Amino acid sequence: MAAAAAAGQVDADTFRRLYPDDYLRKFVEQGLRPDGRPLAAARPTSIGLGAVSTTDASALVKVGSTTALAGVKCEVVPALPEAPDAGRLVVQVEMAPLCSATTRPGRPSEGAQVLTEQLSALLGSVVDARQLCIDAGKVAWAVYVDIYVLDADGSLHDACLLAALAALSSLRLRAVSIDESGRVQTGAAAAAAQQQQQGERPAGQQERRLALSCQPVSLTCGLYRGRLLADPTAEEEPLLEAQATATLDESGAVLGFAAGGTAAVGQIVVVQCLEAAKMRGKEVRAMLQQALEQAGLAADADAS
Amino acid sequence: MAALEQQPLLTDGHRRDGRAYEEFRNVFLKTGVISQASGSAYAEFNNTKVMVGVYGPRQSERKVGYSEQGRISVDVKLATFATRQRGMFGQTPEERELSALLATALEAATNLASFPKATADVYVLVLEAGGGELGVAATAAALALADAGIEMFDLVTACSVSRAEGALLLDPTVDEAAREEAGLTLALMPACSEVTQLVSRGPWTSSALREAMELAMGGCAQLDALARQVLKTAAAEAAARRQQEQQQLQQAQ
Amino acid sequence: MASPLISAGEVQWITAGVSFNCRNDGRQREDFRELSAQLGVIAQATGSARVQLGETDVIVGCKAEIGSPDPERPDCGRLVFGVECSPVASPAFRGRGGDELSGELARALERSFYPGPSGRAGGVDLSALSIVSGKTCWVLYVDALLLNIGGNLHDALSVAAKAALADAKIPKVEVVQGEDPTDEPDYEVDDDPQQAQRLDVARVPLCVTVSQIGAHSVVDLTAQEELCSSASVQVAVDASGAVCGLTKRRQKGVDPSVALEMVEVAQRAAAKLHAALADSLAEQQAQQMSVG
Amino acid sequence: MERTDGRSAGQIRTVRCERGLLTRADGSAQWTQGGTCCLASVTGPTQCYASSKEDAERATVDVVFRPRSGLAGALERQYEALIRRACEAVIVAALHPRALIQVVLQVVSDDGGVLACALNAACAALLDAAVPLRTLCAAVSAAHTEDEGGLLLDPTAAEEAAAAATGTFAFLPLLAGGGDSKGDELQLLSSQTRGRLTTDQLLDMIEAAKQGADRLAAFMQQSARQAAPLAQ
Repeated sequence: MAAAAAAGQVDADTFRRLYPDDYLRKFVEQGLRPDGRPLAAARPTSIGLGAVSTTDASALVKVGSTTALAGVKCEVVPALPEAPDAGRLVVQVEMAPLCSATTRPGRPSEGAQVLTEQLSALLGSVVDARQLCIDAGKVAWAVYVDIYVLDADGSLHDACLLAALAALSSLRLRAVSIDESGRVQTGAAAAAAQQQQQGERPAGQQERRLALSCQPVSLTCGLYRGRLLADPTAEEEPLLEAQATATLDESGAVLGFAAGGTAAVGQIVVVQCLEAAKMRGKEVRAMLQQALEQAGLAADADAS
Repeated sequence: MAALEQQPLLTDGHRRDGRAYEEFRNVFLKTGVISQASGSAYAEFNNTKVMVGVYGPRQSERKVGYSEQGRISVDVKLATFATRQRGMFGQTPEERELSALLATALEAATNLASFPKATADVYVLVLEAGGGELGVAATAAALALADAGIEMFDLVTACSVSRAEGALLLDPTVDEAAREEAGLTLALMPACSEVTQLVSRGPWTSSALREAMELAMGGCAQLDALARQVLKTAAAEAAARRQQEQQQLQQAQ
Repeated sequence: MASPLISAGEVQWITAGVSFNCRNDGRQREDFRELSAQLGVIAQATGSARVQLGETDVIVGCKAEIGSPDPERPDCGRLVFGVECSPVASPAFRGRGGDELSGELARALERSFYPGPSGRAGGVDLSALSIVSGKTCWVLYVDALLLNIGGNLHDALSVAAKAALADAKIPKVEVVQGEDPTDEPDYEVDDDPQQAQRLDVARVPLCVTVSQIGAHSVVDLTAQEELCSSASVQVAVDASGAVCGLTKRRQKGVDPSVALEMVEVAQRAAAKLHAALADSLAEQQAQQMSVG
Repeated sequence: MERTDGRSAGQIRTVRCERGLLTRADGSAQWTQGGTCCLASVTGPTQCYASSKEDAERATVDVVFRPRSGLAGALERQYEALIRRACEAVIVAALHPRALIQVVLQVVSDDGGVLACALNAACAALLDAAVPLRTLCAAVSAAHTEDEGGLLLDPTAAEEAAAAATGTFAFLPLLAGGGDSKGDELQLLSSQTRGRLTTDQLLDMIEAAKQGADRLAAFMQQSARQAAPLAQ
């Protein structure tokens, strides 16, 4: 089948569409990827904070072409009777119909639901819900993290997790005040109300950061003809024999290892994935720190 | 908050954000923003941010049946965090109506006969609703259709006009629109001077309507110049990239 | 909705007829078909009306219930619109087939009655529906049922909705506060029809759809004529002739001057439509009085 | 160290596999591991119900995971995706182009490790339906507790709840009499973990799960032989 191509009868784009596997193989044999990257390199990554002004915090993350936008909105809600001293963190991943040719409007796709489940579990362990309590048994914060995939060009887990982490890292919970009648005010009005009530029992809270127990960063790797490709694109993903997403925190602890594919992998591959994810985590965390500092939202900015 | 609501929108011939009455917000348009789409565009008018992806023309879904003409199927969604009040997943009646209005605005400009039996899916996601979403979405969607290489008779540009405190305001923000006496959104095919969509709210007299439409058409012409420039720049960049690739290829050989 | 078929010959015939200002049924371009509006067709409803516009036949009933106001407009009542596309009218409405059309029609109705985003425009004085500010108000559910589709649904629906609201008799409510001021107050609804209050619908606009057939603006299209039109503008016009709402429909664009001309046609036609409906309403209400 | 139910750390609960319980399906199996039980049915290869799912070169595998009660949510969709990929790996899908092989899993009771149990049930049901398979697959769940070396294989629901981290791992196991022996290869097919682990703990967990999976696969093979003596 590739005979015609070998004879130079089709141009590169046609070859790429007709024989995607041969196309990728020719690159990988040379130790390269179709986009010019080495096999073990992730795509260029950018983090933009505060992209959407109607949110309490937002982050736009691009990993190559893959784009994810996370928006955080906080609402004061009645505390749940089963968890009176905790608030709620609700994570939802939405694959907008415009993100790829296979997503259609309507019910959330399987991919979006799997991501929602993975990220809910992960972020649930990073954010202690007890810090979202405002007045035990009465009111608490509900923090909604909605992540929209705007361009699905592979390795969605990594981009979505990074977007959510960046948005949550830059989040400031607004000041809250509760007056005698139980009326809840937030934001500037609350801060003013607290000033007036000084000396009395401080009902409510100052503006504060959200404490994250760690900074999880993930890297997806794919196995292709015995070689490991880091951060695969949408073009590469269907050709991979196996794919693994490793999520590690800054101490090197594994917070998630999700693998699957049509071929089984050996221990060496598992170790390589974890190692690659560890390296990638360092790189990404530095990037996040820089973005936070630029926005004046870094963790240590509060002290000064 | 309450104090701000009572303050006038207009002072000394200027609006709250410092614009003149007939001035646009900062407009940013860009095509080719989604790698997976046949065509895409992003439009930002200060706080109104809209992303559009066009897929197709591709085979129509079986349930819609045969049609000699091509179809444009439009789906508009607001991100849950696009508005002050958190929205919901799933489409609201307002979004469905926006989709229908937008489809009308685009159909007139598209050569539907060029893709029989097929559908061009236009997916719109409003990332932030800062006012005038319909107009911004129509402008961006037409750019995305052009970016997808779908045959068009003309571009479509659209903008809104509000009448508030006795003045006509071009490209109103969400705060201005909330306090308007009347408003309209007009979509225009600027080169052939055809109105493809016209939606108004609130009472208009004939003369005021005419005046507002003229203002909106002037706005559309301004946007058209910008949109064409964006398309030209994108085409020039693509050509340059191709040339570069070819040179590299020749060197390699 | 699966559109009925039309042949090229029929299109040409209708288009030519329009250009001679003589349509298939003998009407001129700006003539409406015969309008009949019957009030009080549903005994249990707060107000109801059946409107026939040529072959098009719709029923609108409204039901008043005590509910809570929109938090953004605590001093106003609410109107909730719904349109049911019954399979009686077209087999295409079986299952969920009519959902898209009914959504579109309901939104169009809502927009002609409801205040715009600024809360200033709008035909009904919603503050008359308020009972206790911020707590309770009347919620009027306005539900339409399409019985037969013979073209120009929007206009027929807007006439029917206005007639039904004109027919509506909102019962008088007394708020009874218990001894403890923190208790929820009770609401006593007076069922004496003499005490009931009518809504002022004088300022409610009517919708007129003006379409382009060939190079002419035509109102009140039949189902056949609708298939020959490539562009139309729905205009809501109030009794004073002011344009209250405007939406362009259908595939083709129109020249701006033509658009304005279509609006003027709508204003002229609306004046006649308003007069016809007002006469019909006055007559029937007078009859009801004399019977009552 | 002894566990509350008397097992040792690396011991799997009593396993039972009943096949051919359902008469209307092409194949079925009920897999029980202690208090956890899943019923799997396989239909197919059959005609694809949706043209969008049809693949011109291989059979489409569709997995439906139904919880014990209530509606399926995001978690069930995640399970479905994982089981589907594992099934795709073992089924020789190229033999039935354009066809559909549907696997329906019903949780009968859940006392921990339900995903692993469901995967094993699916594999046993595929065997029962005589769908051509490359090999078998077997899955084992594991938990890591804060206690010293607290690695528990096939944890119960209580053990899972108390654990710092849990994981489910599926392997293409080494089969008795298998042709291509790759004795030292791990052959990890799919994995899913939750909670916090060091790299070494994760690798230990996978290694221990592999041991368990080999035992389960041997059992699965044996039960298949018993059910179809003619095949030998």
